[in-house]
Amino acid sequence: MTTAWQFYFITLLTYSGVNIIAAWALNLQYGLGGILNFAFIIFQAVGAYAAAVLTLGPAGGITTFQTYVGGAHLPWLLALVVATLAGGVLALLVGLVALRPKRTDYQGMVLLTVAIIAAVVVTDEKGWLNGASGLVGVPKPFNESLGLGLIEYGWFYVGVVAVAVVLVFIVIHLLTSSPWCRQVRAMREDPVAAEALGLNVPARRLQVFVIGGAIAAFSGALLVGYIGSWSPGAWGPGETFLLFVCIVVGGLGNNFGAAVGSVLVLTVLFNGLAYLPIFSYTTAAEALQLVLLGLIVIAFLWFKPRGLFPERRRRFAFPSAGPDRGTAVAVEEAR
Amino acid sequence: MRTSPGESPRRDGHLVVEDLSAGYKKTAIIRGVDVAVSKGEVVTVIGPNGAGKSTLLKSVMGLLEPMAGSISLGGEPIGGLPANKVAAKGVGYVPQVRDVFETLSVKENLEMGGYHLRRPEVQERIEEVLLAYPQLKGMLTRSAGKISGGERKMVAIGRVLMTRPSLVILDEPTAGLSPKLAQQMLEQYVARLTAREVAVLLVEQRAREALEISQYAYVLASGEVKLESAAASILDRDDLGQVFLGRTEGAA
Amino acid sequence: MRTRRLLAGAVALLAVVIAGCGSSSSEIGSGALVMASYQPYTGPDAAYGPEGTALCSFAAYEINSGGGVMGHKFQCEAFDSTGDPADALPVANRMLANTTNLIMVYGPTQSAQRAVEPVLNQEKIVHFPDSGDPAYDHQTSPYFIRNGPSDSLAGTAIAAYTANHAGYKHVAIAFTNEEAAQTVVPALKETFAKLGGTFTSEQTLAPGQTSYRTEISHILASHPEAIVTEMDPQTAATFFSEELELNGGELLPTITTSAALDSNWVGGVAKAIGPEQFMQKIVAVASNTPTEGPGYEEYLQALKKAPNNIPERENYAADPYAQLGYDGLVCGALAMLEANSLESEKWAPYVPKVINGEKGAIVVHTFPEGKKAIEAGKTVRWSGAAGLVTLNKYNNSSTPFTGYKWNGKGNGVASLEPTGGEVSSKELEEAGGA
Amino acid sequence: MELNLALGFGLVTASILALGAVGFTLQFGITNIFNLSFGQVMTVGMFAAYLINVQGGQSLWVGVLGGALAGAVVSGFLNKTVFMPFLRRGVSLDGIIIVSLAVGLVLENVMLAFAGPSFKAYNQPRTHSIHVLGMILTVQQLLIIGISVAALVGLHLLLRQTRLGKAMRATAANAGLARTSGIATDRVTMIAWCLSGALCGAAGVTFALNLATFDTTTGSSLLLVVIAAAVFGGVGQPYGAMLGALVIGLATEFAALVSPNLKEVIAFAILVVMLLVRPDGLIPSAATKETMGAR
Repeated sequence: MTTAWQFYFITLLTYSGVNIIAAWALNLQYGLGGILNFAFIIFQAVGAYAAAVLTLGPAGGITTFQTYVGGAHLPWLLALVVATLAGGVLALLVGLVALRPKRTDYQGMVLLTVAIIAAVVVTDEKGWLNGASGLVGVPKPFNESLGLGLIEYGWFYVGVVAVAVVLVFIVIHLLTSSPWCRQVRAMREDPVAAEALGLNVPARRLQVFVIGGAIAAFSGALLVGYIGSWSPGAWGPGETFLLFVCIVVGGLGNNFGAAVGSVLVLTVLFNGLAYLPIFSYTTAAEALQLVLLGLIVIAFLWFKPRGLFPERRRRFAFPSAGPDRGTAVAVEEAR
Repeated sequence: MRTSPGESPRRDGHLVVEDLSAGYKKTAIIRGVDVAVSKGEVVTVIGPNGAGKSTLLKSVMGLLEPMAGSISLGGEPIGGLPANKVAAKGVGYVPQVRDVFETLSVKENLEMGGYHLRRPEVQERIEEVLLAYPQLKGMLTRSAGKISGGERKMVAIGRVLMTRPSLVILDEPTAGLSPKLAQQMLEQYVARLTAREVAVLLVEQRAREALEISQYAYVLASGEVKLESAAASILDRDDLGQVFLGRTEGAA
Repeated sequence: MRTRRLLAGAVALLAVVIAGCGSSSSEIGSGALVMASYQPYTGPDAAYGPEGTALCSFAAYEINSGGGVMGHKFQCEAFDSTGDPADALPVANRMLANTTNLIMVYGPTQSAQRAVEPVLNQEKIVHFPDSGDPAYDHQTSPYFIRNGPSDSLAGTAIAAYTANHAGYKHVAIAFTNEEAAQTVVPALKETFAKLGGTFTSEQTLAPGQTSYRTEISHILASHPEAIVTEMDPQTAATFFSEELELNGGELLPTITTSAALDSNWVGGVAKAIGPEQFMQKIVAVASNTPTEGPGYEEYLQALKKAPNNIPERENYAADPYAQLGYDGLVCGALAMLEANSLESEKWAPYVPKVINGEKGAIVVHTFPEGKKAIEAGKTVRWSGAAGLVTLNKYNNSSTPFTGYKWNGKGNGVASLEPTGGEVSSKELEEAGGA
Repeated sequence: MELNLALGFGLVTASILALGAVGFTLQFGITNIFNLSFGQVMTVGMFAAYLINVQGGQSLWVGVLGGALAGAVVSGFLNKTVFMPFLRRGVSLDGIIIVSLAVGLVLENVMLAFAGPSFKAYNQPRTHSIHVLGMILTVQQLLIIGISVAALVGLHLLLRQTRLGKAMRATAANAGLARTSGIATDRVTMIAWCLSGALCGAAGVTFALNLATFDTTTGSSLLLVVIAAAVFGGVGQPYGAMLGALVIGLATEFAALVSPNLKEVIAFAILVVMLLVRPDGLIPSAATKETMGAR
C-alpha cells in the first residue's frame, strides 16, 4: 500500500472511531433520553478546543499569529480528562437553560439557537479561541516521546482511538444496562407517567445531557489530536444533523446500531459517493451528490423508520410512534 | 358464559358493532366485541383499566381502523370511515380528556361542532344548545381552556349536539369531576340526551351511577365482552364489585 | 434481509476501495498528468470551486497546446474541500491516494489549509494555495508555492496605498469577522498608524445579516474620508446598497483588497449598486495583476479556447485568483521541463526559479515559448496572466501592489484599470511588511 | 437621532422576519412539524421572483406575488408527497425533523445544480429615501413594511373571522377532536401548508430584496433567525411570532449601536433570558404533542 493510501485509511479509521463515540453520546441523549440535542456539535467542539489550548502552551512564541486563552502544556492524557470535564460542565450550564421547555422539539430549537450563539461568539471574540481562523499546530499526543514517522504515528493513533472506543463502549454499556437507564427510557416513553411514578424527570434529563456532553467532548479531544487544527467551520450545525442521520439510520436507542450507522453514513456513504462515476467536475455534479445523499436518507426513513437495528423493547409494549402518541388514553389502554 | 341467564345477545339497534377487533399497529386490544345501542337509550360499557373501552369507542368513531368485524349506523356500514366522515353521519364524540378546543372561545367551539352546517343553521343550532345549557350563555366569549371542569364538559357535550347527532359517544364524562358534579352530569345531561331520540354509548368508571341512568350495559375485560345484560339486572347482583373487574366466573 | 444486503454493499464498497490500492501509486505512470482543483464546491464558499475548475482548464489548455511535458498531456480533476478543516482532510487523503498521476494541486483555501498542509507536504505534492493565511508567512516546505499575497502583506499594502497614494488619513474600517478578512486587519492597523493615519470608526461585521444600516449610519456619522474594507460578496452587496441608500445615492471612496477582484464579488456588488458608483468609488489594492500585455493576452486565448464545459468563462477575464492560479500551474509545468523530471522532489525547487527568474533568464509569456527556450538550454522567467511575480525565500509572494478600479464595457463592469498608485516592494518593506 | 434611525431599520427587519416567523409557526402549530426545509422554500421563493423579475422582465412586486405562489406550491407539494405520508406511516415527529433536513438538502442542491453558486440580484428601480420621525426609509422599505402588515392583518382576519381559519385553529389545538367534529383535517392542513408556504415565499423575496443579493444558501441561513423569532413568541403562536420578530428585529439594530459584530449574539441572548423567565416562550402553546397524519 502506498503511503497515500495508508494516510487515507488512517484518516478513515480515526474519523470512524471518533464518529462512533460521538454517535453513542448523541444516542444516549436522543435515542435513550429523548433530548433533541441540536447543539450536540458544540460539545464536541468544546472538547477539541479545551484539548487544543491545554496542550498548545501559552499563546505567543511560535504561535504569535493566533491568540487564545488558557494556554498550557498539560500532558495529553490530563488534557483529555479536563476536556471531557469541560464538555460536562458546558452541558450542565446549557442544559439548565435549554431543557426548561416542556416539549422536546421545543428544546431542540432552543438548543439549535444555543449552537448558533456559540458559533457566533467564538467567531467574533478573536481573543478567546482565535476567532474564525481557529487554532492550528495542536501537538500530536505522545508524538515527541515516540519519535515515529508520520505514517507509523498515524497507525499508532488509530490504536489510541480504538482503545478510546473500547473504553467509551464499556462506559456506555454499563450505563445502558443499569436501572438508571431503565428510568431514562421510562422518562422518554412517557414523561408524565414517569413523573407520576416519582421519577425526577428534569434531573434525569439533565444527567443524560451532561454525560452525553462529556462523551461528546471526549470525542472532540480525540479528533483535534489527529487533525491538529480546529475552527468554527468544523462544527457548524450541519455536523450535528449528520450525526442524527447516523443514529436514525442505525436505529435509535441501539448502541450497536448507532455505531454501524455512523460508519455507514459518515465513512462509507460520504466517501463512497465520491467514487461514483461523474461525468464532469462541476458544481452541479457535486450538488447532485448531496441531492443523492438527501434522497438516501428520505428513502431510508421511509423503508426503515426504526433504523437498521431497532431498539429492543424492554418493558413497554405500546408503540412510541403510533398515531395516538402522547394521548393519555392510548397509554392507559395499551399498558 | 358471556350472557346473563335467560337473555340472548342483542343484535340490533341504531349502532351495531359485530365481532370487532381493533388495536394499535399489529396488537389487537379488543377482540370479537359485539355491541348494540338503540335510539333513546343509554348503553354503558364498564370494566377495569386497560380493558379496551376507549379502543372500542375510538374504533366506532373512526379514530382507529378496525382489524376485523363490522360497525353500522342505522343499517349503513361506517367501519373504516375516517373520523370526519363518521362525524358527518351524525355521530358525536366526547373524549375523556382534551375534549374542547382550548385555544378557541366557547362560541367558536360550538361553531366547530357544527362545522359542516350551513352558516344560518349554525346560529340557529347555537341557540338550540344554549336553550339546553343556559349556563353557557354567560361564557360564550371566554376561552374554553380557562373554564372549570364541569363547564368544560358541558361545552364538549354542547359541541357535539350542534349537529343533532343520532349517536353520542361519551368517554368517561365524569373523570376529574367531584362526586356531586359527576352525579349531576350523568343524571341531568347524559340521561337527558335520550329525550332527543339519541343513542348514547357511555364508558364510565363510576359504574353504579352510570348503570342507574342506563338501560343496558356491557362488561369489558381483557379486550372481550365478559357480560352483557340490562343495566338494572347488573345493579341487582351481589357480586357487583367483582363484575366491574370483569370477574364473572360462577355468575353464569 | 435488507440489512444484510446493505452491509454486503458496504463490504463490497470497501473491497473496491482496497482493490484500488494496487492500481494507484505515487509514481508517475503513462497517461495524462492530473492537476487537482482542491476547492470548496459546496457549502458557503461553493463559488470558489468553479473558479478552480476554470483556471485549471485554462492552464491545461495552455500546457497541452505546447505539447505537454515529457510526452504527457495534462488534465484537471476536482475535489470538494467543503471549506472546513475536519471535512477537508479525508477528501485530501482520498485525492492523494486515489488519483493516478496526480502532479500538482490548486488549493487549499484558507479554511482547509491548516488540516491538509502537513499531508500535502509529506506526500511531496506541489500546491498553490489561494489562502492568505499569515500562519504560512515563514513556512519552509518546497512544495508550498504562494504566488499570491499573504494577508499580512495585503494589510500593509492597503494601508500604504490609502495613506501614501490615495492620501486619506482619516478612514473608517469595516471588515467581516471571517478568517480571510480578519487576517488582513492587524497589519493594516499597524501600518496605517505608523503612517500617521487615524480611524474614525472601526466596525467588525457579522456576515450574512439582513441589514448593516445601523453600522453604516455610525460610520457616516464619524465623517471619514474613505472606507477601508474587506467583505464577502453577499455582505458587500448588502452593505454597499444600504450605504448608497443612507448617503444620498453616493458611496464614500472605498478601498478594498483583492477579495473584491473575485468575479463573484464584482458580479454581486455591481448588480446591487449599479455600475456607475461601483466604477467611480471602489478601488481594490492587489498585487500586480495586469489586464494587458502578452502574458495576459495568452491567458485570454486559453480562456476562450479551453475545451471543457466552463459556465460563464468570461467572468475570469479579470480575476486575479484565476490569473495567479493559472500562472502557478503553468510555472509548475515549466519547472518540470527545467528539472527534466516528473519527480516532485526534483522539480519543486525549480518552481520559484521559474517564477523569479535566475540570472540570465529570458522572460516568457506562453508555455510553448518557455518550452522552446528550455529545450534550447536556457532558463526562463514566467510573465503570465498576472505579470511578473516575485517569491521570497519562504515561497511567499513579495510582489508589489497596485490600486485598481473598474472600467465599464457596455452597461456592465468589466476590465480592471490601474489607478496609477503602486505600492512598491521597497515601500512594503519600509512599511513593515514582507 | 441614532436611536430613531435604528428603530426605523429595525422595523424593516422585523417586518420581513415576521412574514417568515408567522409562516413557520403556522405550519408548526397545525402539524406539529418542525420543518427545517422552510429555509430552502424561502430560497425557492427568491428564485421564482428572480425568474419573473429578471428573466421575465416583470415588476418586482409581481415577483413578490410569484415568490409567494411558488412557496405555496412547493410547500403544499412537500406536505402532500413527503410529510403527510411519513406521518401516516407513523414516523415520529422527531424523525420527521430529520426528513425535513433531508428535504432541505435536496431542495438546496437541486437549486445549486441548476442556478450555480453565483449571487443573484433583482432589477429594482433606485428610489429616494423618505425621512419620517427621524427614520430614513426608502419607498421599497415602506412597501415591504406594507406587504408584511397587510399579510399579517389578512392572516389575523382569516384566523379569527372565517370558518376555515377557525378550523385551522381548531386543528392546531386538537387535531383528533377536530376530526371527530367533522373537520377534514387533512384538507385544512394542506391549506395551512400552502398559506404558510406563501408567507415563506414572500418572506424569502423581501429578505433577498433587503439583502441586495442572494444565492442558494441564503434562505437556510436566514431560517435560524426566523426560528429564533418563532421560539421567542412561543412556537405555534402567530401573534407570539409577530412579537418575536419585532423584538429580534429591533434588538439586532439597537445591538449594532453597541457592538456590530455581536448583534446576533445579543438577539439570541435576549432569547435565552426570555426562556429562563418563560421556558415555553412568550405565549406557551396549549397543544401537546400529537400527530396529524392519523385518520
